[in-house]
Amino acid sequence: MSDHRLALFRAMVRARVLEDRLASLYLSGGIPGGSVFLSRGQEAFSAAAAMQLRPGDVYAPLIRDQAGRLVRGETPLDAIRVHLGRTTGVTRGRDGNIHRGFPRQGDLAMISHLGSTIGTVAGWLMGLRQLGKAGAPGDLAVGLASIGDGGMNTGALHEGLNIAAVEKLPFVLCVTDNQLSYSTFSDRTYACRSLVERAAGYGLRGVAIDGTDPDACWAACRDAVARARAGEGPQMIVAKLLRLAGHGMHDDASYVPAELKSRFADGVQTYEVVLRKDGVLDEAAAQALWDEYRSETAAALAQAQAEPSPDPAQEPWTALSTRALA
Amino acid sequence: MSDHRLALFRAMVRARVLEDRLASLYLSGGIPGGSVFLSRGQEAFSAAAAMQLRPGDVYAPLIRDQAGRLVRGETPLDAIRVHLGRTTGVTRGRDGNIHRGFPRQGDLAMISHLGSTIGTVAGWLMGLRQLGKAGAPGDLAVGLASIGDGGMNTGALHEGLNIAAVEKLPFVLCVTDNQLSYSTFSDRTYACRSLVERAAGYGLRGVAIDGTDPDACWAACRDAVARARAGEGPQMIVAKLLRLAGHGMHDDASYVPAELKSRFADGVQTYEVVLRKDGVLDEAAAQALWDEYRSETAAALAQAQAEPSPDPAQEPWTALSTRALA
Amino acid sequence: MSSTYIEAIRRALGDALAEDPRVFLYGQDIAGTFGGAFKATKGLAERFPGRVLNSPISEDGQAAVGIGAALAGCRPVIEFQFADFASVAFNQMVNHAATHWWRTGVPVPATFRLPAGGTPGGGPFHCQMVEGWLTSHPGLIVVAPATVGDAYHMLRDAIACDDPVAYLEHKHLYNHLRIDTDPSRAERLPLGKAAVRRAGRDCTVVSWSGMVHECLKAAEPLAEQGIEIEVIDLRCLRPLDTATVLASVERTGRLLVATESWPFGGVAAELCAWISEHGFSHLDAPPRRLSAQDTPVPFHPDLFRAHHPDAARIAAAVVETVEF
Amino acid sequence: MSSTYIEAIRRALGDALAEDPRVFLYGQDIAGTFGGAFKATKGLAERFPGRVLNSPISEDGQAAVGIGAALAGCRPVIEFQFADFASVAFNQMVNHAATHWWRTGVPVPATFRLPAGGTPGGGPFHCQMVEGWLTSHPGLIVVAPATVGDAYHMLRDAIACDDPVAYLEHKHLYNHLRIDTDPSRAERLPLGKAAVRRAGRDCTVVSWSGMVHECLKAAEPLAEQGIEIEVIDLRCLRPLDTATVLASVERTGRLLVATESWPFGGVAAELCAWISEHGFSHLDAPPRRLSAQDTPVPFHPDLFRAHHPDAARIAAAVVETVEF
Ligand SMILES: Cc1ncc(C[n+]2csc(CCOP(=O)(O)OP(=O)(O)O)c2C)c(N)n1
Ligand SMILES: Cc1ncc(C[n+]2csc(CCOP(=O)(O)OP(=O)(O)O)c2C)c(N)n1
Ligand SMILES: [Mg+2]
Ligand SMILES: [Mg+2]
Repeated sequence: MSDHRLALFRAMVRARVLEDRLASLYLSGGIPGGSVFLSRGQEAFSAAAAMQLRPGDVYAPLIRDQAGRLVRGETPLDAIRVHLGRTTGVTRGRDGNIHRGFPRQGDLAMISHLGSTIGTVAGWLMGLRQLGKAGAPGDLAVGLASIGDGGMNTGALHEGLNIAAVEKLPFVLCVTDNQLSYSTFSDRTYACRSLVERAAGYGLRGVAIDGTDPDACWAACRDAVARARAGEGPQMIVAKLLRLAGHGMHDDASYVPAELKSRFADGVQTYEVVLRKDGVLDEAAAQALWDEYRSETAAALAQAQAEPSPDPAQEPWTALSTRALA
Repeated sequence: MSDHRLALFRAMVRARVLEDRLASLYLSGGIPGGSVFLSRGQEAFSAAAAMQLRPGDVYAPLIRDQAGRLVRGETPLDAIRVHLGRTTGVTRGRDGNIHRGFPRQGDLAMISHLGSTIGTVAGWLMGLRQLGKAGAPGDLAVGLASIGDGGMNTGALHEGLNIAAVEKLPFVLCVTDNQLSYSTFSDRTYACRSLVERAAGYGLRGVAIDGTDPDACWAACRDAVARARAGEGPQMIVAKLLRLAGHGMHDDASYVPAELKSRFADGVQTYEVVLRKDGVLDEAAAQALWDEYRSETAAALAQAQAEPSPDPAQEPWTALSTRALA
Repeated sequence: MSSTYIEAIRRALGDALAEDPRVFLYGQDIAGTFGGAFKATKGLAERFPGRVLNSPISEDGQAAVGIGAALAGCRPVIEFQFADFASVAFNQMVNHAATHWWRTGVPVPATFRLPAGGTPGGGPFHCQMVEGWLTSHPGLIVVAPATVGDAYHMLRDAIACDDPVAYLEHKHLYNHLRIDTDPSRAERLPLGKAAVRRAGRDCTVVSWSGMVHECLKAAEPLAEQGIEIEVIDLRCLRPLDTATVLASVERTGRLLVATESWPFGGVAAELCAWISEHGFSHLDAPPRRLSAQDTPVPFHPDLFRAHHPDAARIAAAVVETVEF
Repeated sequence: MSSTYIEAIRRALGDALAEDPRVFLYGQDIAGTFGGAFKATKGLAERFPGRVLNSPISEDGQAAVGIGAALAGCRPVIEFQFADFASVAFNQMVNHAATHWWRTGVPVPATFRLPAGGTPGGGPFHCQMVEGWLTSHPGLIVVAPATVGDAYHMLRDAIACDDPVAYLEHKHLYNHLRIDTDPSRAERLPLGKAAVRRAGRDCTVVSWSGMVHECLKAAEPLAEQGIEIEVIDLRCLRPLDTATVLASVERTGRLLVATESWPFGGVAAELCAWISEHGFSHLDAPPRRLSAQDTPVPFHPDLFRAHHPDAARIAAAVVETVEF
C-alpha cells in the first residue's frame, strides 16, 4: 500500500519541480514559445492514471499531464528540450511544449484541437484488435485518454467516445474537471450537475472522485484500468479539483475569486503532510526527494541549454514521408 | 380530448397520402432527383410535436418530418413542387426534397449534414432573447428540433445541444429512434440502453416513449413543449419505433429482418382502428378523410406538373446576396 | 472478365484485405449484406469477417479512428458516405493526419475514400468535388482516378502509401465506366504521375476525375475541325505532376484546365499559376480555366447541366484558346 | 487619440454594439473581466451586459449559433480563439452559412472573427492563415484587413453585410500596428475593393493581411536600386478585386503575389491564374508567387522565420521578376 503512495508522491513532486523550473524560465525569457502550461493541482490524478499503464498500452495525455508523461517514461530532459525547441527534442523544434509525444511507444502527440485524440485512441485499440495484438482476453491492452471539463463539449470528444463505447473497447477516459476552460467557469460550459452524468449516455461505467485526494485518484484509476483490462468495456473517471495556476504562464488567472482558491489546497503539499503523518516518509526523505528532482531538473536544463537550436538550412521543408512524392 | 386526436390522425393521414403519391411517382420515374424519403411509421410523433407549436416558434424538421411540416403550414403542393424541382417551389429547383424550409417563418431549411440544425435552433432562440422577442416570461417562444438515433452521434448535435442546455433555452429535442441509421442497426451506433440516458448528461429533462402510440406521442410533446414554454429549460423526448420503409425509395430495406418488421404495426392503420373504437371517427368519416387528402394531393400534383422547370439561362449564378459583391 | 469503376474499387478493397492483414474498412453502412451506399464493399463483410465495420454517423470520429489505427500499425480504409460529409472530418484530416509525420516522424498510413462529384438530381450536398479544400494543407496526398484501371491501382497504392491519402472516386463513373479486362492488369502508373490520355499538338487540356471524359469527348469534334488537343489526366492532385503538364505546354503553347470544381482557387488555379510562372515563355495564349458555376450544385438536372462544364463548353474554350 | 489594430477591433465591436441592438458577441473567454485571449472584447461585457457571451469549446456549435441568431434577425459576431480552430466549424461555415441565401433566399448576416497568421513560437496550430480553405466554397465573404483603419471599418462592414463574412485578423498586427488617429476616421473603402498602398511603375506586388507590411518594407531598398513597386493590399479575398490588380499590371507588366499561406492553391494561385488569363498580353514577365514553406508552421522562431516570406525575399523575387 505505502509503496504506491510513495511512488505516486514522487511522480507528483517530479512534475512539480520540473514545471516550476519551466515557469521561472518563462518569466526570465528563456522559452522561445508563447507560453508554459502548468498542471499545478492536477499532478495526482495525472500520475495516478498513468501509473496503471504498462508497455503496450496507449496513452493520450493533454496539456496538464506532465506528471503522467513522466510516469510513462518521458524525462525532464525530454520535456525541457521540447520547450526550448532543441533539435535533440522529440519534436526537433518543429512543435513546442504540449504537442509532443512518443507515438511509437503508444504515447500520442496531441494536436491543439481538443477532443481530437479520443477517437484516435479508440482507433488505435481497434487497430490492435485487427492485428491480434489487443492482448489476452481478460488482460487487454488499455487505452487511456485525458480530457478537461472544456474539452468534454467538443464534437470530436462525443464522436470518439461513442465509438469507443460501441466497440466496447478497453478505454479509460480521465476527465479532469478543474472548473475552468481557460477563463470560463464550467457553469458556462455544461449544465449537468457533474460530468459523470454523461457516462450513462455513452454506455460507460462512470465514477466521480475528489481529484485533490491522491489516494482517491489512485483507487479510482486502478479500478477503472483493471476493469478495462479485464474486458468490462470503457470507463470514465471524473476528478473534480481546481486549476491552481493560470491557463498558461501568460495568464494571471485574476478571474478566479480568492475565496474559491482558498478552498483548494495544493495537493503536493497536503499529500506530503499525509504521507509523513502515515509514516511513509520522514522529513529527511522528503527533503532528499525534492533535492533529487531539483538536481535532475537543473542538470537537464543545463544540458538542454547547451544543445543546438534547429538550423533552417537543414530543414527539408516537406510534410510528406514518401520520398518520391516529397 | 378527441379533438386533438382527430386532428393528429388527420395530420398523419395527410402526410401518408402525400408520401405514398411521391413514392409511386418515384417508381414511375417522375422525380428528377436521387430518391424520395418516407416517414412511414413516424407520422404520429412528427405531427404531435409540430402541433404543439405556434407562430413565432422555431421548427427544425428533418428527413422524416413530412407530417410535422404539413402541420406547420406547408402544403402538399409546396412539397410536390420541391420534389419536382419546379420554379414555383420554395427552393426554385436549386435544392430538392428534404432540404426545404421556410426560414422567414421559423421553419429551418436543413442541410444534409446531420446534427447541424441543433445549434442553429439554439442560436435562433438566443437571437430572440437578444432582440427582446423571446416571448413573455412563462410563455416563451419555443424551438423544436428533430434528430434520429443516427444523428445523435454527430459532434454537431453534441455541441449544439450542450449550448442549448447551458443557455437554458426553451428548446425541445425530439429524438426518433427508429433503430436504424440507413442500413445500420443502433447496436452499432450507440451503447447506452436508451438514448434518453443522454438527457441527464446535458442537464435536460428527458422522457422515453413508445413512438408507435400516437396518444403517447401527443402527451409527451404537449408536456415537453409546455415545460419549455414555461421556462423550465430544454427538454428531450426519445420515441422508439421502427422505420417502416427503406431509407429512401431507392432502398428495399432487405436488411431488416421480417421478424422485426412483424412486431411493428403501421401506426396510421392502428390509430384509425383505435379512433373508430373510441368513437372519434366512423367508417364514413374515415373514408371521407382519406378521400379528401387523396384529392388534395392529386390536384396538387396535377398543378405542379403543369408548372415550369427552372431555366438555366435565367439563373444569376451567384451565391452572394450582396449585389455589389456578386 | 470486365469491370466497372465501382467494381474495380471493390476489387481493390478485396485484394488489399486478402493480401494484407493490416487492412480493415470502417465506414457508414459498409458492412452486412448492404455493402455501402454505393455497394463498394458489397460481399466484403462476409468474405472478411470482423474486418469491415460499420461506424456511427461520426465523420470526425471515423477519421480519428483511421489515424489511431494507422498509428497502431494498420492500413485502415475509411469510407465517407459522400465526399460532402468529409467537411465534418476536415480538422482530423488536415490538422491531425496531415501534420503527424512532420511533427513526430511517425507516418499515418490511412486512406480516406470520398465518393465525390456531381450526378443530376444530387443537389448541393451530394455532388461536391472537395479537392479545393483538401489540397489546402501540406501533408495530405489527394488522388482522383478517372479510369477503371486507376480506380483499382490508385486505391491499392493509396493503401500502400505511408502518408495519409484522400481518394476521390467519382460517383458518376461508378457504373458508367467499364473496361473489358481485369482492372488489376490495367496499366499501373506510380502515384504522383499524370497520364497523357490523348496526344495532340495544338492545345494541352488538363483535367481529372469525371471531367477527363468530357475532355476526351471534346477531342473528336475538335479533331474534325483540325484541332488536336492533348488530354492530360492529372490522377494525383497533391502533389501535382507539373513536369508532365509543362512538357506538354512546351509543345502545344496552350493550356486549358477543365474542372468540375468551383471557380475560385484549388487545383485549376494552382496549375494555371504554376504553368504561367514556370512555362511563361512557352505560352502562346493565355492559360485558361473552365470551372463549374460559382454556386452550390443545383438539384434540378437542367440547372445541374448548366452548372457543370461539358464537352461542348470545353471544345468552345479550346477554340478560343487556339484562335487567340 | 491613437489606436492599435486590436484596439480598432475592440472599438468596432463596441461601436457596433452601441449603435445596433441586433449585434451580440459569442465566443470562448470573451466575457467577464477577461475579455478574450487577445483582449479584443476587454470591457465590452461590462459595457453591454448580456450581449457578450462566453461559449463552451464548441466551434461547430458557435458557428451554428451565429447562423441561427442571424436567421432570427440578429447580427452576431462569433469569435474563434484562433483561426486554426475554425477547422472544426468548417462545415457550418461553408455548407450551412454560405449556401443558405442561395438555397432559400434568406441571407445569413453572421460575422466570424478569426485571429490568424503567424507569430514566432506559435507553432503549427496557432499560426495558420486559413483563407486557402475558407475561400473554397461559394457564398462566404472573406476579408483580411492589413491596416488599423481597415481593422475598424471592415469589421463594421462585415457586421453590416447581409452575407456571412469571415474576418481574418492578423495576430502579429494586434499590438505592432498603431495609428495616431481615431480609426473610425480613417479612410473607408467599400468591401470588395483593393487598396493601392504604394504607387509604382515597375512591378505590381500584391498581398494581404500581415504580408502587406513586408511588401512595403521591401519597397524602400528596391527604390534605392531604382525599382519602384506598386503595393496592392487586397483587403477582401473573396470576392477578389481583380480589376484593381489588372489595371496595375497593365501599367507595370509584372506581378508578384506574396502570401503567408501555403504554396498550393488559395488566393495567390487564384490571382496569378486570373491575371495570366485576363492580363496575358500585359505581362512582360512570368507572374510569380512567394509563399510560406510547404509544411505546418514551425514552433522555433528560427524555423518560423525561414518558413515565412519576408521583405528580403520579396525584394529578391521582385528583382528577378523585373530582370526577367
Ligand atoms: C477545439 C479547440 N478550441 C479552442 C482551443 C483553445 N484552448 C486551448 S486550452 C483551452 C481550455 C481547455 O479547457 P479544459 O478542456 O477544461 O482543459 P484545462 O485547460 O482546464 O486543463 C482552450 C479553449 C482548443 N485547444 N481547441
Ligand atoms: C454528417 C452526415 N453523415 C452522413 C449522412 C448520410 N445520411 C443521410 S441520412 C443517414 C441516416 C440517418 O439516420 P438517423 O439519424 O437515425 O435518421 P433516420 O434516417 O433513421 O430518420 C445518413 C447516414 C448525413 N446526412 N450526414
Ligand atoms: Mg478545465
Ligand atoms: Mg434512425
